[in-house]
Amino acid sequence: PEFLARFQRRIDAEEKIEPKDEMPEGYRRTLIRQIGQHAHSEIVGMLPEGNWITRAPSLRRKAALLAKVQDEGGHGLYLYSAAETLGVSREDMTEELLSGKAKYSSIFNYPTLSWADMGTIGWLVDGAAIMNQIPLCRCSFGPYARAMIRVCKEESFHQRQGYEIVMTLAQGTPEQKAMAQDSLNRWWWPSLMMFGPHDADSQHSDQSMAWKIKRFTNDELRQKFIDATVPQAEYLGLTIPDPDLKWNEDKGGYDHGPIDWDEFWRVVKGHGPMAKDRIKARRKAWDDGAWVREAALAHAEKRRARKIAAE
Amino acid sequence: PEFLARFQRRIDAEEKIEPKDEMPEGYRRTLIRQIGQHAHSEIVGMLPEGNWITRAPSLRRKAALLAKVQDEGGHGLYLYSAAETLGVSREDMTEELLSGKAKYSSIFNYPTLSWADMGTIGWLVDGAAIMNQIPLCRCSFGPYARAMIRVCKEESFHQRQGYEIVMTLAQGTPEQKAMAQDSLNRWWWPSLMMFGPHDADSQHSDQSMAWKIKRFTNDELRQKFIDATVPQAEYLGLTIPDPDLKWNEDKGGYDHGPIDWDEFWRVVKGHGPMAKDRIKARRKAWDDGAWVREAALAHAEKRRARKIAAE
Amino acid sequence: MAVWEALLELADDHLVLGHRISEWCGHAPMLEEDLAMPNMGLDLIGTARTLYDHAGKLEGKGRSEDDLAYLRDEREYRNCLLVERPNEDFALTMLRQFYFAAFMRPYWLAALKSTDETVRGVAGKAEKEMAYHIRHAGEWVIRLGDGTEESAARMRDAVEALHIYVDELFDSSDVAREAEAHGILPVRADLRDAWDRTVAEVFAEAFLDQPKAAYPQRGGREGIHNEALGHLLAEMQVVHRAHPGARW
Amino acid sequence: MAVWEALLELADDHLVLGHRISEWCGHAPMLEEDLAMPNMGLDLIGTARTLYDHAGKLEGKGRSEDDLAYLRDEREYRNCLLVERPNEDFALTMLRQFYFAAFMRPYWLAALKSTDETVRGVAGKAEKEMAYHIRHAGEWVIRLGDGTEESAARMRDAVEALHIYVDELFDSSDVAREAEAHGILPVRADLRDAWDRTVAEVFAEAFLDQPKAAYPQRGGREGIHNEALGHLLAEMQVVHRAHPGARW
Repeated sequence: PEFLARFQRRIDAEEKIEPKDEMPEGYRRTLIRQIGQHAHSEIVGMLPEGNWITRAPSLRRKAALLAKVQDEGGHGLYLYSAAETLGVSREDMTEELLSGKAKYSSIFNYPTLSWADMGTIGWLVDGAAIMNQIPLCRCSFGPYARAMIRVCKEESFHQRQGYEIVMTLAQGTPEQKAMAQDSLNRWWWPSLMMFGPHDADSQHSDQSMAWKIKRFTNDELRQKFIDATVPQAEYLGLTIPDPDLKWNEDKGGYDHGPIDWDEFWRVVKGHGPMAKDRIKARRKAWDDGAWVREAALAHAEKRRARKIAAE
Repeated sequence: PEFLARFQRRIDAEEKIEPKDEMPEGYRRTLIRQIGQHAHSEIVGMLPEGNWITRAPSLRRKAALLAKVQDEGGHGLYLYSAAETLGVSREDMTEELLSGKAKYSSIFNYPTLSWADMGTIGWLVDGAAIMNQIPLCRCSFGPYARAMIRVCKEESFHQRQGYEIVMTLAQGTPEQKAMAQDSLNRWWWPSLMMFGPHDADSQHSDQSMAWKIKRFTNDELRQKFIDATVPQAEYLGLTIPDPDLKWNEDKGGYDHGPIDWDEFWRVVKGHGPMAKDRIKARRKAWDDGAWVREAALAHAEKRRARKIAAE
Repeated sequence: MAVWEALLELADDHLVLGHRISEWCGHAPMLEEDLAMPNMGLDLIGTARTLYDHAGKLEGKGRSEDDLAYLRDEREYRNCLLVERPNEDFALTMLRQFYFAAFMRPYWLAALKSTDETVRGVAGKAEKEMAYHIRHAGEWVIRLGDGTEESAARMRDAVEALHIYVDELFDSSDVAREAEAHGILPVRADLRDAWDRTVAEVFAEAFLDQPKAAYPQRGGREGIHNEALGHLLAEMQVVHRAHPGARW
Repeated sequence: MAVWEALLELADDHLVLGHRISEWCGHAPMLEEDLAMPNMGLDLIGTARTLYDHAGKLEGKGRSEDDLAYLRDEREYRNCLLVERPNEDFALTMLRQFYFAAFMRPYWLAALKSTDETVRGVAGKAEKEMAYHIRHAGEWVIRLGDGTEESAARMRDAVEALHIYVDELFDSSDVAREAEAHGILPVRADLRDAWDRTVAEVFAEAFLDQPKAAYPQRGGREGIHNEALGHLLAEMQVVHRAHPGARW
């Protein structure tokens, strides 16, 4: 309790907690869970976009998409490293992902069904992610905060790139514009769900707020996202698929229609349309690659042995 | 020698030899080799055409191609059965194919590179096969002769169907006609090579002729094929890719330019462009299917055991 | 009248499954299956052709069977999710076939009384074909389920993988409901008992359990597919689309 | 002047290999390779873009990089056979990359003296990239060749599978010869020694033998490919072709 109070004072003073510092077990566990989920999301997130690399309709877009998916892998790598500073191995985290024990962002369990989705994911999904992540750049845990600064910078580049893809489609042929609208229709609600349940129904939140792991509530962030995104859609001439959406002068923000929480919970519980396919794909990559990882270890071992023998 | 003379008299009298009849070891070996090769050719021959089933440009053609490839599998089945009457198992023959010990028609080691190849293969490759096979319907070995009657009937249906595909292309858009011409350019010489080396360079032939396993020489059959095919190409408005091709009034047939025997032997020796891919594909099908075959055996065994227990 | 669209759903089911099974051609575990797979594929593609042709005529815009098959993209395809699932292995392929045929057999039997003559014609032929698919694929479900340890495990994996796609078979979209109201097509929900019985019989012999899907997957009828369909169509349509207007 | 066609051959090599390696994206054996593969893919696609653009300009018919990449079919593609070989496994993928880079590195070094400014520009960037590919893929060849029994067997299989496609790298087509005569592109045959040395060094550490192909496979430069390329292009071109004239 003494220690907890001291820890809280450091947090309140906006001091960064570093891996070697003492920390409450709950703080450590919360961070391991959250950073791990975040890392897994980056890794699984490579799949829906990876699905279109081989079909990208221009070489410029193909290169940009490849680079984007590579960035996501890179984010996964920093985040696993940040989690490792808390004493959990990448191998263990991977096993948790593949066994279905660890979660990742549900949004990646929706399928990418057209090229327009490569734009919409950048625009909405990365946009929502940034809303969630910018406050994390000031997270109390140092390695996570530093990783997030780099991640956010790249994500906002992705977000602009995604918006530009959608803009090109919206200004393109009627088929392209329809493709963009269809994609917005499919991704809008899942994007809103990325901010989690309404504050009233959210667990974890209070303690995370006190520990400054989290700095805004789900509903606050969702509202920011909607307010930022609606004018962008208008500019593109696309329609947000929410008949109840309207400007609320009093609160200076948009009111939105009801979110389908049944769908939310279904997808969060691992029953999204692509959930099994995602894990199967990662599991296959991992299993098929076992011999490669073993060979790399065996070779490193041989090299070490030869070096010692030569000394 | 007494027996050999008697056997030859039966052959000369056009009697059919049946599986239970005594026969010279060389006769049996020759037939096993030839029927086996023929069966393997049907099986491997499913691959180059199978390559276009998923891309056939109309549903009617897709269905016809699927049916054709199925027929080839069926031919493989009759022929393996005919060979089995000579005391060799399908399993053993399959192993010989997959180990590279047994040969199959080299023509299937060329790649199918456009839809037009589905026409050309029917027209030329099946056409050449029929030339080779019609005499086999009168082969001295009964089961082989009977299998060939059925095979030839279906092959000539395939040949007409192939010709009709080429005709549709030749009468189609300029791109389609170019596709047909390109395909003819690629398959013409390999089709001529299907008849084997010039008579002067051919092994096996004399004894096979005496045993009435073979009834015409390679060059005779090749000539028949050319004479039948050239007018068909002319009718289609396609050009046979042989500048030396011309009508020879004296012999009442076409003279053709020199065949590239280096290429012939290279391909016969297993170095055709798709040779490794073909065997790899068959080997993969076989290996991946091992658990299925084992399960079928295990289940049959369980069923038998339960039946006995119930009696 | 949206009946033509209901026929399109049916046609897409048959074409996509026929395409999937034809992918095995030349790669089956034994020669007998190298014959049986195209055989089933031919049945399905044949039915698809008649249905597309009829749908095109009812639509009345002059679209041919090939226009409907080759010139619609992934979001326009209306097949149920079950039929687009990738082949994976022989166990999953046979179970998928069995599930589909176990639905289509009673469907076509009921459709023998359709008010639409073409549908009756298709039904007469297709119900016999589906009876054969049930037999052929069902026997494999039994053999593999009651075969070796490996084959039983693979069958169980296949059941686990596919059971979430079953319920969609019994859903009727708005256009299907309209066709059902006119007595043109059978009511899908009515076929559940027959399906359950067929599956229960085979599963009993195969030592398999038929799980109830807590969260069934749906969406095919609205063109919300899994990612696999786009790749299937890319391949299927490539030659046709590269030569607009050509005859084949 | 057929120089633009010689650039097309080079561009096709880079695009096809870049496409192949990008197929691994999200499916690599470890996260580091999930980063390294797109990295190499980006190098290759970047080079392909500059070469297509330049080729299109030299051709002078207004064809853009995308016209050249997306609107030619299998028979029009001029890449060598090596780069189109399917990924199969990680061993084959790395060996293919190593073989190609071991050729392209000295190629670009020689091209630093090209009489064509754009080619010199590409060469300056690409030779460094290829040095990295040699290092990265070469190290994997060593690790796998001198790793476990399984990995060594797979490396040997990869060598057996790919060695017949090596000689084509050193062939110059007629159009390439023309570009070589003008000092625009390096003479391919001259690079054999450098390639042999690079490969010999790595193979010595990997305990692998470099076999001489008795019957090398050729044909890519005349558009006579293996069957795998058509499937690659079907997928690559599907969206672009479905929307003729659209901007992306």
